[in-house]
Amino acid sequence: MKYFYYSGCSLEGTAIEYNLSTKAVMQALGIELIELEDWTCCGASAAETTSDLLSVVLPARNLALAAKMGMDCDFLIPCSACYLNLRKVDERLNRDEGLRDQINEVLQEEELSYQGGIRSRHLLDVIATDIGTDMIKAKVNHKLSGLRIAPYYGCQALRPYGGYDDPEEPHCMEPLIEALGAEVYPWSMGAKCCGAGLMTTKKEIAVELTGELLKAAKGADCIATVCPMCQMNLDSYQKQVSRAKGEDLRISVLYLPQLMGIAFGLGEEALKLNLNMAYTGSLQAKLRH
Amino acid sequence: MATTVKIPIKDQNLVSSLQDFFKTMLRDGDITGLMVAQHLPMKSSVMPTLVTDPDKLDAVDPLAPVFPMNAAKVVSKLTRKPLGGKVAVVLRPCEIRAFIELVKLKQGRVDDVVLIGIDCLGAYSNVHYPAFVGEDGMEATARFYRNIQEGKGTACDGFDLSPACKACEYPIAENADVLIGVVGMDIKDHLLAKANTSRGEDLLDNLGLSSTGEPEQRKKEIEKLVAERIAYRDQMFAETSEATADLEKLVNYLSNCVNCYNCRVACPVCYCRECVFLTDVFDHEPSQYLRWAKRKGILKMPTDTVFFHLTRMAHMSTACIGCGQCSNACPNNIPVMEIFRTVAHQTQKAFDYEAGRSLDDEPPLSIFREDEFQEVVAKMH
Amino acid sequence: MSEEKREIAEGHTAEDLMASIRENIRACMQCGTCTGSCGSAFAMDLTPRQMWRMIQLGLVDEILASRTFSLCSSCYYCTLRCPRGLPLTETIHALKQLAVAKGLAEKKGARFYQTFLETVRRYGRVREMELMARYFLIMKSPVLPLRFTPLGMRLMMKGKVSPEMPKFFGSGKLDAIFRKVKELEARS
Amino acid sequence: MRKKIGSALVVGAGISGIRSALDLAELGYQVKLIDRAPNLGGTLAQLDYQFPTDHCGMCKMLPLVERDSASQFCLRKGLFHENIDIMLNTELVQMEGEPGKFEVTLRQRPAVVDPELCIGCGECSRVCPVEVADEFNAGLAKRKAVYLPVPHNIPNNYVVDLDSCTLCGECEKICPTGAIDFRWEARRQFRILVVDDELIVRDSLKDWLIEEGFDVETAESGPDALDKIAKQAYHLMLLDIKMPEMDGVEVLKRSKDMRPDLPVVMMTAYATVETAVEAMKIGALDYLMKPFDPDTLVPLVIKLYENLERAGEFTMEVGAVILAAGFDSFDPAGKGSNTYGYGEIPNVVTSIEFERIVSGTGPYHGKLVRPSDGKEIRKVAWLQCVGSRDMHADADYCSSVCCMFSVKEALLAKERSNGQVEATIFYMDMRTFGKDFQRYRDKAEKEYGVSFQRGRVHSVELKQLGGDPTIVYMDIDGTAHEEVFDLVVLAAGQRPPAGSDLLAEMTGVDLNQWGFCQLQPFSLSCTSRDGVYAAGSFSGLRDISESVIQASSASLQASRLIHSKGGGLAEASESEVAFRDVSREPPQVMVALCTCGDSLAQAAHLDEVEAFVSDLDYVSQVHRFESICTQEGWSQLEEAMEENGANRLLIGACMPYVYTRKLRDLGAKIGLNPALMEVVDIRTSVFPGNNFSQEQASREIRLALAMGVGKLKGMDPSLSAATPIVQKALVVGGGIAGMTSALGIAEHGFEVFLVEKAEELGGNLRRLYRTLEGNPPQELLEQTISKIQKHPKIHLYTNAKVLHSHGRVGCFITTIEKEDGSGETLEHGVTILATGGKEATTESYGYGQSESIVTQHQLEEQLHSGQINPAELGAVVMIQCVDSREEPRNYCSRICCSSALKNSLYLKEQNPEMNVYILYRDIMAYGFMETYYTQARQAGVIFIQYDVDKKPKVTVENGGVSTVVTDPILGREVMLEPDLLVLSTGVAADGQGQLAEIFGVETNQDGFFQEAEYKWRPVDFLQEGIFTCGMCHSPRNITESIAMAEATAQRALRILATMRVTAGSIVAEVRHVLCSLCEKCIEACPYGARWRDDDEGKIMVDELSCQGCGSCAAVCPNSASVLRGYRDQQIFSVIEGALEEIF
Repeated sequence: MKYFYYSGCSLEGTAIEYNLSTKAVMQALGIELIELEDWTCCGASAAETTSDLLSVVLPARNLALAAKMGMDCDFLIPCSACYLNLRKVDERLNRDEGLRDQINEVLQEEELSYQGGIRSRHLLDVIATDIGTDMIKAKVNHKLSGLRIAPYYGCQALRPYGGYDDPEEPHCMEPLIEALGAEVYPWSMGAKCCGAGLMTTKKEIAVELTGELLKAAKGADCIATVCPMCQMNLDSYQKQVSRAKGEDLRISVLYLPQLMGIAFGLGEEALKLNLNMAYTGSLQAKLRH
Repeated sequence: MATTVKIPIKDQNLVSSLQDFFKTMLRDGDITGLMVAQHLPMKSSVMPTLVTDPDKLDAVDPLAPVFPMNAAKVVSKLTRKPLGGKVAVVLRPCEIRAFIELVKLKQGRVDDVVLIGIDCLGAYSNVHYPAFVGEDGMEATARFYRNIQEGKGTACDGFDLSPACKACEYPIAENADVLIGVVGMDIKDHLLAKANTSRGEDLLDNLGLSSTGEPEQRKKEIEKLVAERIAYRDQMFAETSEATADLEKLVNYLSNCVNCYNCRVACPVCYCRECVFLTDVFDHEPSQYLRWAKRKGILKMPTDTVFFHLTRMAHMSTACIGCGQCSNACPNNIPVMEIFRTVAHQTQKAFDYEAGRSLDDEPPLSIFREDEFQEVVAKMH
Repeated sequence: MSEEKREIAEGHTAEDLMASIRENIRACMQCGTCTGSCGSAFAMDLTPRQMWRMIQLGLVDEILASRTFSLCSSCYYCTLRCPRGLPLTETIHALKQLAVAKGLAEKKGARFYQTFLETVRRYGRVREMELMARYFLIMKSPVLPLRFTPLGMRLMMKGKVSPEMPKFFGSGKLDAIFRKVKELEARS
Repeated sequence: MRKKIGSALVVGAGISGIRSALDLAELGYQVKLIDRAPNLGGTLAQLDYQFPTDHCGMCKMLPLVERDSASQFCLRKGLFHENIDIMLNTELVQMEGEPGKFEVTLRQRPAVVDPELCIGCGECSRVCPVEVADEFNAGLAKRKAVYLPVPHNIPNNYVVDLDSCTLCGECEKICPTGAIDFRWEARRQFRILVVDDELIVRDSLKDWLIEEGFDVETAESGPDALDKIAKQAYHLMLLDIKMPEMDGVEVLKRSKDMRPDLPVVMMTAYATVETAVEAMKIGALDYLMKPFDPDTLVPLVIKLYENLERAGEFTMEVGAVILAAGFDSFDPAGKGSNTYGYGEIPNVVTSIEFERIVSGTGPYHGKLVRPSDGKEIRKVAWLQCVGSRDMHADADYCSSVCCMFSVKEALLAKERSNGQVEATIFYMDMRTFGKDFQRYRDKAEKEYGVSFQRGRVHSVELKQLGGDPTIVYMDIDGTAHEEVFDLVVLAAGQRPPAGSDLLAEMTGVDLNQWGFCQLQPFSLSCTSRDGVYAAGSFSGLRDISESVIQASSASLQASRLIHSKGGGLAEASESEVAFRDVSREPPQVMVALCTCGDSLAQAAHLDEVEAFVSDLDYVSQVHRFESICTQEGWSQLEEAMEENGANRLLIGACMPYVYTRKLRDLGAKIGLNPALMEVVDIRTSVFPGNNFSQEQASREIRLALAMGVGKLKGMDPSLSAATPIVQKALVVGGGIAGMTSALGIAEHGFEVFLVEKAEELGGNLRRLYRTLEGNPPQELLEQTISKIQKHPKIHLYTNAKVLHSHGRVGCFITTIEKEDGSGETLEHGVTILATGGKEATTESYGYGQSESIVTQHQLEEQLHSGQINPAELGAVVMIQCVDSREEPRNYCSRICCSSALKNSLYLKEQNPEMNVYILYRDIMAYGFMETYYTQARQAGVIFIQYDVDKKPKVTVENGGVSTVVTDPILGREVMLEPDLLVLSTGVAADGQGQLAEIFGVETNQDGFFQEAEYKWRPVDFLQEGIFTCGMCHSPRNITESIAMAEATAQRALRILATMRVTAGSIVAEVRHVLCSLCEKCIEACPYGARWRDDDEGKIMVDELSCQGCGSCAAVCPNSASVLRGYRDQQIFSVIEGALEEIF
């Protein structure tokens, strides 16, 4: 199996551990990731608030780079926002022919062109659909027994573009967690919004939404995430949220590939667990015993 | 709103004053005839008479404490088809109520009659009345009312009212076109005549009687009277229920029945042209009797007596108005009225129906309400 | 208004944006699914449904004066659930653009996005620390940096955010693309 | 019995299919009625309660005339009609030929249980180890693999669900009648070739399958396999895809060349699934996924084998095909997003599931408890439009029925709980567009306290684990509410039935964009293929009433086609069977005992029973037969009957209902009225499960027989007379409905008098110029008028009116006044009233005060005439529901919303700059009309909802009109100053009252004609022989009026098609000498079959209308009213028979 790999800006910075653990896990599974040298930002949520065309051109540029390589493989994207932006290009192209010309006129500036056809897929989709539990089980050598993990999907990995899982009642992470030997913590918040998009601009709302999530996760050992924004929102603001909610809401929040890596026995260093903001002592203890 | 007038009592003579009133009515009212109970020569009772000549009203006595038949049946005969003239009929409350039931059963029409109801203080049984009445029927009526006025009640000279009358909670015919009020009135001075309908008003308007109001005293006495009767009635219900509590008791209760069907003949609401018990339906094959006898070694004859009463209850208890003519007619003193009223009371309550109250109430079996008898049908879904 | 903002916002005219916003919302039948689905609705002054209704009735100025559209966290629940299949989240983005174009955007949010895109234009990618620094600079708010300090400090301690400027691309990496986009939008 | 004159196939035995089949059967056609389900009834098998009566009433569809030709009991239990052949578990697999002469191939899935032998004892089910979800109870309960598909069927045969059956064979062993047969020995004849390059696969498959009794050979490569195939025939090949040398697909292709009939199943690993799917396109039957394990593989192969070997295929010729394939319910947890947590959150159910919850035959026996924990239900939410009106669910349409369905369910919940249940319905538009819907809804709200909450609920949530479903919803003003419910009911919308695409392809009919059958303009039954007609929800979304109408429309089309191809309705019926007159003979009863093999002899003392029966009065002889249910047993019985000349027959067997048709045939054969034959069940009560001793069993049997003899001996042997039919029809009203109806009848060769009061034909249609769908009404009008004028069988009277009419079905005499003032008396067998309705006038909203205020109809006319020029209009306001949907005209006129949509779309198209506002209460864009509502919104029409207690205000000043209305979303008043104000005043009755008096029929409180039964007899009057269609019945659009008119023609033909009609053998009579004329029986008769003849002074019974229900006999105190076959003496005898042993 082979994928183009789009790490995106966050995974080079705040979410570097997501990046590295993803690569490590993929390597362990024998999956080849093809990184594009010249990739640029997908525009995040900034472009669409400013210019509609720019918001498709920026991700399209990356797809064009991949298209230039002339290989028949999908784009694997760990970051939900980047995934959404890249996938949006093809969704929009399908219903708007005029847009295709406009995009290509802009890309022409860099002598690039994109006609559509490369599937942009979220890391979670690839793990759940292509890799599957059988392949994972085969790699597990340190079962995460006794761990109760709350699967957190966030918004943009699921919405508006579904396909690989139910965007309202997602389940695809559950068999994966079980395949790692852990237990799924039953909760109904897996697809709810954490408010990450508002953390910098409308903090009070983000704190409220994050608070609801962390409250619901009480009882789990750990939250598993698949998006750098969700991760940061859930792990970095726990103190503030606890203060606002008046209760201790601290909990470990780990990326799904990190959890997989642990179960594969890849070692903390490779998975950069030391970089996680919320990796509680109790979880560490459980994992080490 | 209702027209209420005085019927003056002359010379303290209740009976003759009423006779005068009816004579005036037949003469001056817009009617062709008058049907009213009169004493008949040589007979110690009263009978309904249809009178067109005002001079033939000399023996009128609707207050006589006796009614050998429920006159609703004869009114029904008068009104099955257009009568060709308007007739005022003077009836007891139970007769009016029976007639209303018959009208609902298409056995009579109200178009050609004006219903005149007289307060009813009750009647003696057909057996007791001849002993009570003596030689002069009208004098006996006066005696009966004097007794009441003196506060001695309706029992007089050692005779008492029939149980049906004692249990009757409808002594006042509020549903008549014209109501003649006796209860609570000073019967030495005047009675009331009240028109409840426009038909009644038309009749009273021409009689030149002075208007009056309904005295408070009357209302009080009516309340008291009804209360007494309901108390008696409920006691009767309790006793009868007990006496017929199971099949065996019921069989005993009715064991004197000889299939004479008098009760059915006397019943004002039993309206079938021919009773099913007289038809081929009950023509059992002779061998059948023997087979029945063989089953238990003994068969009470005649057969089908309990079945007869049960069938009559099934057919008529929704329409029973409690006049008691059934008991009056029974040669073997079976308390037919008691069991019929007890059952009818329950049946009518179940359908939220009061037999004889008003033509506007639909008879129970002719309408279907989806929500009725939930205790029975709810489980059937 | 800063130079940068104008540069980016100039592309689309307010009228164009408004037309497409109205077009997006025409089929709305006021069922209220969006409002019920919105996680941020509790903080909004207009409900999303009211906002769409105002668009239909041409009351755009009132919308721009409200804070509703700026509170969208792009969770896409409304878009997913709208029985008319309307692109609601996209429309909110368009409203944000419109606010920028009209110079009505709430300062804090708009400037953050401005700063972000400016970084993208210059370097192709975004480095968080640099972004924050630029952002605070633009906001010229002494309070704001403090609000973010705790996190910034912690992130740095973890060695995640490099305080250095990115080095891999030269400045003006995506100039051509940004310029062309602007040109095309001005044309339409 | 009428001559069989043609045949038709009806696909789908739900309500529409049954209606169509009965229609055609009543006309004398031979009908094949098939359904892929193992039971009749479609969705309705699961529904106990129907709006508006909240009862069922399906039986009202049974034939009213010639009713002895069909079964006379609950249609949900079963259906027998002498002209209908029902095949269940059957699908249409091929259709060839031409309209009028189609060759259809049907495939019936194998019946493991022989229905002829199954006696429904249930032993098989008891021992079956498999438990799966019970479809009948919408999955709320479990059933076995051998089970009763519907618990109340008659006869009720067990069936084996091979998909869940593990083939353990336990049921076969225990079956007392040998009805279950898995045919193991046939397996040894079944040769399977296993082709795989891996030895281990070959060997294990071979071992497993040989163990199952199959004959197995193996091949190790493609060429090897082809070799073997060339040499000998196999019944099945299991073929690996990935093989060196030659891959499976190639082997498949080549084998198809050699042996095209050899079924091939591909074996594939996950990686090559797509190849396997491709292989299926080139002829593979199926594919199996590796890795294999015997527990899954073996049953799969066996199932294939069962289907291959035992699927009975056969071909027949039919003149026409009716597709009544029904619909599927939207699966809220299906593909896409599961917004409402269906299947995730406990106590979120669909409306069908709720229906099962309240059903007495449901899993909770009608108790209002919830599935998860049996807790009493006290608070329920209904969520409307789940999977309807939702682009995300690919449904830009309205499912039409869910609104009323939910209101009904809410009422049921209220009634079941004595008002304890708090019921809330969340909706966008309450679509109460049908007759009486609005009042029903109002009743629910005002009398029962059902709460109606406008607003679409976005999701159902579980706030805490193990908690109750929670709904967060918005008030119209935006206030958020959070409420917890015991139960949330999803009003799941409709979808095309699974496999509809295949069915469409096979039959050559087009589907619309949503996969429902595409209908032709102005028709509710014509498809794109001549000779193939659609009925019911297969063409989208219909309630029972509409389905029934549409089904009759389809059967009329089918009949018309068969007739035009020379089939022809029989003018006269063949000579009637002459029954022997036995009225002078004493009763002689022959008693036939079915000993059910020897099992009855084992269960009871048969000698003693026989002796007892022989001793009963009038029993002439007693015979024993081994099994009367077999052909052989039956012939023996026939012989015995013929030989001994008994004039009564009592059969003691099982399942009496099965014998209806057999007895009729026997009667015809030996000339004895089948009313003198009786079947009693002597088998069920002595089933092994009852654990009776031989003595007890003997007694049970004695009782049953004694009762049977009791009933037979008193049976009235006189024969029912036949009523002659005047084979002509009167149609009153020459609008589109009347004309269509007249044509439908005339085209079958019967004369029609068509009476129209106006000078010209056409009625309201003359004033319609466009339809919402863009079809041309004026062309339709022209064509129809021309057909009417040319038709030799139609006698047209214009400028004429009906003066007087009397008579009963079969012979009415009607006097009309003609154009010249002269009178004419018409004799006719049926009457159709199609006099139309009219646009209501109004005094509301300033109508009449300004030329700028017009009605919707006036708008259309003035647009057509050019009086209104859209280019000159800046703004138009339309107000819906003017004076309607509130007392006194508390009904929806159904067509105004579509008119408003039509006209607003037209205005927008003509002048896109125009502002168009529609002020509405609920937009009644039911069915596919929804998509035009969407279009109108998209076109920029502004819709503003108003409540009835907050109506818009209109002011007229100086010729200018202004309207103020409150926008509920913003809570602000909006002032509109239109150039034109259009009022949707709706449809009002138009003189039906007078006609009702003339024809002795009823009108409803709104003045429209009152049908016999809204759902089941929608075009009939209570009085048989009189029918109604079009707007005089209720508001409806052109197409709906036409369908209804076709239905009336069909109903009329049923009577006209024969010269005389015989009443049923069970009818009421009056013994006039006993009758006191109290008329109780008239009030009690549910069929209007009784009246008082004042001239004769008698109560009369119309034998054709009387359905033998016995209500009259029950209310009659002295048995003056009696029911033939159930006279008092008979019932006494039966009771005697039953008591003989007890007392």
